[in-house]
Amino acid sequence: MKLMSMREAIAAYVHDGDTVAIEGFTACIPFAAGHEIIRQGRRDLTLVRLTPDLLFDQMIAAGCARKLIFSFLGNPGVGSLHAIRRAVEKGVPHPLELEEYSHAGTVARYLAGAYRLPFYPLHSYVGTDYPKINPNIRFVDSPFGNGRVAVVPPLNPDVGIIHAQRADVNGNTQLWGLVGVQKEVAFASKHVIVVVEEIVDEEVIRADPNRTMIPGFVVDAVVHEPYGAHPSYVQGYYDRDNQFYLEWEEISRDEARLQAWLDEWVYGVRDRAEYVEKMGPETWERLKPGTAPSGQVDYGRYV
Amino acid sequence: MKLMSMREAIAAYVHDGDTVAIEGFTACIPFAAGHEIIRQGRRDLTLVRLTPDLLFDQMIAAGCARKLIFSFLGNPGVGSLHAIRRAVEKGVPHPLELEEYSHAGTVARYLAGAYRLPFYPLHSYVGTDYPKINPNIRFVDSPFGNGRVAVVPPLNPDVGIIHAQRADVNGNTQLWGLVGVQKEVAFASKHVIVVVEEIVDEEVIRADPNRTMIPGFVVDAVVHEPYGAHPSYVQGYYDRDNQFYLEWEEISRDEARLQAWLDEWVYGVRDRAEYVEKMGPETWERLKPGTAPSGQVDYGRYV
Amino acid sequence: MEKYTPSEMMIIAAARALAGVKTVFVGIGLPNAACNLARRTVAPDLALIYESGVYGARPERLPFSIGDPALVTGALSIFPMPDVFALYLQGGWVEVAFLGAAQIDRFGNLNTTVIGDYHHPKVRLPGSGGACDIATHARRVFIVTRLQRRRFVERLDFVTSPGHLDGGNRRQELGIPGGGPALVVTDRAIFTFDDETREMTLSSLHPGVTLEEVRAEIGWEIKVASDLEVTEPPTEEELRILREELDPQGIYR
Amino acid sequence: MEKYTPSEMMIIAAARALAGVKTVFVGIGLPNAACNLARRTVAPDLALIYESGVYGARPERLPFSIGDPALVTGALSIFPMPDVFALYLQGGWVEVAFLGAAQIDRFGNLNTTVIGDYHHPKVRLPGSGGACDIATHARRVFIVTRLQRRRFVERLDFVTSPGHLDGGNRRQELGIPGGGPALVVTDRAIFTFDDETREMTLSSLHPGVTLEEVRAEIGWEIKVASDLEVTEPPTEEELRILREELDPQGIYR
Repeated sequence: MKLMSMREAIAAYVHDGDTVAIEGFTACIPFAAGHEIIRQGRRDLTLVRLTPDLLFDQMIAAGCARKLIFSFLGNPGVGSLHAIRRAVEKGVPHPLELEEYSHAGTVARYLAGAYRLPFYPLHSYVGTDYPKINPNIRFVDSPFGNGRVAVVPPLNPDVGIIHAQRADVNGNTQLWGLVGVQKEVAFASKHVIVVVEEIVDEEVIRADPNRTMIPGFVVDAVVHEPYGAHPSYVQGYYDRDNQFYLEWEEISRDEARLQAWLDEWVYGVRDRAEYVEKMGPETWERLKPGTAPSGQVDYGRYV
Repeated sequence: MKLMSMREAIAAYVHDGDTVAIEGFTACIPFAAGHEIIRQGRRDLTLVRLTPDLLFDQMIAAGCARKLIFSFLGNPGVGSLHAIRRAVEKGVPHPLELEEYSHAGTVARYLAGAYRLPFYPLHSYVGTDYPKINPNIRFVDSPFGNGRVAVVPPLNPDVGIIHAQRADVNGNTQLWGLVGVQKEVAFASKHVIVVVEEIVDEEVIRADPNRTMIPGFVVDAVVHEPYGAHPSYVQGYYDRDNQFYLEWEEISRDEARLQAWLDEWVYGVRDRAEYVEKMGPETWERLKPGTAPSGQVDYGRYV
Repeated sequence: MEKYTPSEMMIIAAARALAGVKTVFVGIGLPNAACNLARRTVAPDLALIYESGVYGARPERLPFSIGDPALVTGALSIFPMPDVFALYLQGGWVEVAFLGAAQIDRFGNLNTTVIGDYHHPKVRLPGSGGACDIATHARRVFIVTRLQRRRFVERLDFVTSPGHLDGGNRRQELGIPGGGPALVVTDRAIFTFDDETREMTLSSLHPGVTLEEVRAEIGWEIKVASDLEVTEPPTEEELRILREELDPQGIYR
Repeated sequence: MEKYTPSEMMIIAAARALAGVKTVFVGIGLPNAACNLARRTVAPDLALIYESGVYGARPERLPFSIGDPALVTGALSIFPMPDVFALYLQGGWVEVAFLGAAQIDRFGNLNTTVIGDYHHPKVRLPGSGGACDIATHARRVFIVTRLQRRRFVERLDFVTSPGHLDGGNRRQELGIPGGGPALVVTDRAIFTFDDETREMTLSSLHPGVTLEEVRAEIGWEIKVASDLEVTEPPTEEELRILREELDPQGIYR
C-alpha cells in the first residue's frame, strides 16, 4: 500500500539538491507533481527531461533548478521556452547549467542507469560538436574490430516522477498511448513517484498483465491525481490543452506575467484538486475526447 | 499484402547454409515452420534459439543443422533433449558445432544485431569458463573509469521466424502472454516470417496499437497456420501439450523411434493442416483453455 | 485553380522526391503535409514514423505536435522511446527522414542548437531532439527549409546534426551509418549533393525564380548543376489534394 | 501429522530463509514451493519473478514449467526477455534467487554445462539458461540441491555460474555486482558461507542427520561452524500449508 497525497510524496522523496527526472513525452507530463515541487520551495535541483516543455519552464522560472539535463528545449508545436531561454541567454532569474544530448543520448543515459551498466553505446555524435561541449560523450572501439561507437555514462536520478492512466495501490502501473521512457526512468531512479488518473483494483491490472509497464516493487509512492497532467494530455482521458500551450508563448515571454501566473495557478492553489476546480468544468468538458475502445484479447484460463 | 503458405515462405526465405533464428520462449514456438524446413530438406543451417526445445531436437535429428547457437538445452519441465545430446556426445547422426551463452548473452547478441551496434554490453561471464570456450565473449573497459563489462557481437540471422496470436495481411503483429525476444529477432533478421493463429483486419490492430510488437515493414511473409505452435502453446488459444513433452523424453531417447516419429508426423503429412487433422479434434478439445478476457482500455477519439 | 504559393511548391517538390519510398521519419508541419501528399500520389505504401513512437498514424484531425493524441488513436503501432532510436532509427529501417535547421552549410551539416557561442549564446535554439540521431541513421535525409541567407551559412555556429562533414567520403570513413543529406527542398529552389565532393548543388529553380535571387540567399558561392532545371509546377491534382484533403484550413499556404 | 520427508525439510528450510524478502527470482519445483510457503508464513510481501518474464503470478494449477500459460493469466506483469535480464536482474532488483546445479564447489561456484571435458563431454547438461546471469546479479543466491557426493565436488568440470570464485573478496574485486551465494539448503543439512574466506560452512544438520553422513557426501573437507545447530523441524503449520495448499498431489514428498 503506497498510496499518498502529492504533498506527502514530494515532501518524502524530493529534496533540495536532488537530481529529479520527470518524464512523459508530450503525453502524461506530471504537471501536478512539478507544481507541488514549486510550492514546497525546492532549490538547486538538477532537472532531467528529454523535452523540458512548459513544466520545466515553470519550475526554472520559480527558481527550483540549478542545472538542466535535456535534449530538446521547445514548446512543442508552438515555439520557445522563454523562461529557460532567459536563464541561459541572460542569467535571469539566475544562471542555469546545461548538459545536453540528442534524444538518443538522453535515452541511453537512462538505459545505462536502469541496466546498471557503466556506459551505454549508440552511434550518434560522430562529426558533431557534442563531444566538445559534453565530456559525458566519449567513444569506444569495439573489441571485435567492427567499429567504434559513442557511449554515455549511467544516469540514476534521486527521484523519477511519471504520470500514467492507472495503477493499483501497490504501484503496479499500466499506461497506453505514447509510453516514452517512463519504464526506463522508473527502473533507473532511486525513488519513484507514480501519479495516476485512476486507482484500480489489482484485478484490473491482473486481467491484462502485458499492459503493466511498471511493476510495483520499483515504486515508492502512488498519487491519485485526476487531471494531474494538464495542460498536457492523458490518452483516453483528456486532450492536450493546446490553447494553453499557445498562451504560454505569451505568458512566458514576460517575466512579470509569468510570475503572476505562478502566483495564481501554482502558489495560489492548495493542490491539484483546487487547480482543477479553479479551471472549471468547461475546461474539462472542452478537453474530453470521444471513445475509442481497444477491444479485448483473451489470456485463456488454464486450470 | 505478405500472406503466403508455409511452403512458399520457407522456400522463399530459408536456404541451405543460412543462419535461422526461431524464437518463442516456451510459448509460441513455431513448430509448423520447423517441420516445413525439415520437409524441404534444408541442410547446414546454423540454428539459433535461447532454448532449443523439442523443435531443434527434431530438426537436428532430421539433419538440418551444422551448428547451434543457444543458451539452454533442455526439455523444459521434463529433462533432456536426447537427439541434440547424441549429436554432441557421440556425433550421431553427425557432429554439431555449439556456440553457447547464458540467456542474457544470447539476448544481447540479438540486441546488438537489432540495434546495429558493433557490440552489446552486459555484466555476466566474469569468473566463469565462458570466455575460454567462446571467443565472442570479450571485455571492454568503460572510458568513464567506472568498471569493465562483457560484450558480445551482433547476430543478424538470415531469417527470423516467430509465431504470434494475430497479424494483419501486411505483417503488423500483435502478441500477448510471454513475449520473449520475438521483437528483437524480427528487427535483427534480414528476412522475417511471422506465423499466426489468426489473420485479422487492420482495424483490429489499429484499435489497440500499443499491443503491436512487430510493425509490418520488418516482415517479409505472413503465414496463417492455426495450431502452428503445437505442442507448445499460444496464450488464450491452446495449452501446452505437456503429455507430448513427456512422451518426447521417451521418443527422443531412441534414435529409431525418433526417426519413425518424424516419418509419421513430419514427412508423413503434407502440411500443418494435415497434422492438425491427423491429431484429431480430441487433441484440440483437450488443449482448449477457458476464457480470461483482458478488459478494454479507451484510446479516446480526438477529432 | 488559384496560383500556388512558394510553400505549396516546396511541399509538392518534397512529396515528389518520396516516389517509391516505404518508411519515412517525419515531424509536424510542411514535411508531414509532403508525406501525406506523397501517399496519395507517388508513394502509396509510404509508412510514417514519428519520433514520439508512432507508426502508421491515421489522425482524424490535423496534429498539433508529433505527440498529438490523434496520432496515437488508430495507429498501427506505438512503441517506447528506446525503440524509436535504437530499433527503428539506429536499426536502419528509416529510408528517408525530413529535417529542418536554423543553419545549414554547404555539406548539409545542420545547426539547431545555438546562434553565437555555445557557452554565451545570442539565441538559444531547441537543440537536437532526435535530429542528430536522425541525421546519423536515416538512409537519406531530406532537408526542407526556406531559402534565407541567415540559414545558408558558410560556417555553422554549432554542428548539431552531421551532414557530409567536410565533404567527400569523410562521413563514410568515420563510420556514420546513414547516407546523409540527399536533397534540400526550399521555397525557391531544389538542391542535391554532388556524388563525389558531396557539396550542395543547385539542381532546380522553382518557376519564376532566378539564379541571382538564389545566390543572394546563400552565404557561399553555390555550385550550380550543369543541367540546371526548372521545377515542374504543381499539377492541378497535386494542388487539389493538398488544398482540399490535407490543408483545408490553408495553414501551409 | 505424518512425519516429514527430507524434501519437505529442504523446502521448509528454504522458505524460512526468505523471511522479510520482497523479490525472489525462481524456477519451477522445490524452490517454487519454498517461495509459496514463505509467502504464507515469513514473507507475506514476497513477489515471485520468473525467467520467462512473469511477475506476480497467480496460477490456478501447479505450473509445469517456468513458461506455463497458467503463470501468465492473472499475473501482475509480463515483460520481454531483454527486460528480464537487463532491467530486472542486472538492474539489481532481485534480492534472492534460487539456483540448483549438477556440480557445486566449496565457494559456491556452479556447473550446469558439462560433465567431463567441454569439447568432448561425457554428459552434456543444459548449460546456463539464465543461471550465469542470475548468479552474477542477485543480491543473494540460495542454492537448493540434494546433498550428493557427485554434486559437491573439489573441482568443477566447467564454471557456468560464478559463486565466490576462489574465495575471499575475489568476486567483489572483479566487479561482479551481486553478493553471491549466501546459503545452500539440502535434504540433510544447511550451509552458509564464511564472512571472510567465503568458504562453504556446515551450519545446521537436519534432525537425525549425523556429521559423518554429511562429510561422506562432500568431495572436500567441509568446514563446520563452531555453533553447529540442528535444524528446527517443520512445524505442524508449515507442513499443513505445504501438504494441503501447495502440494496436495504430494509431488515434493
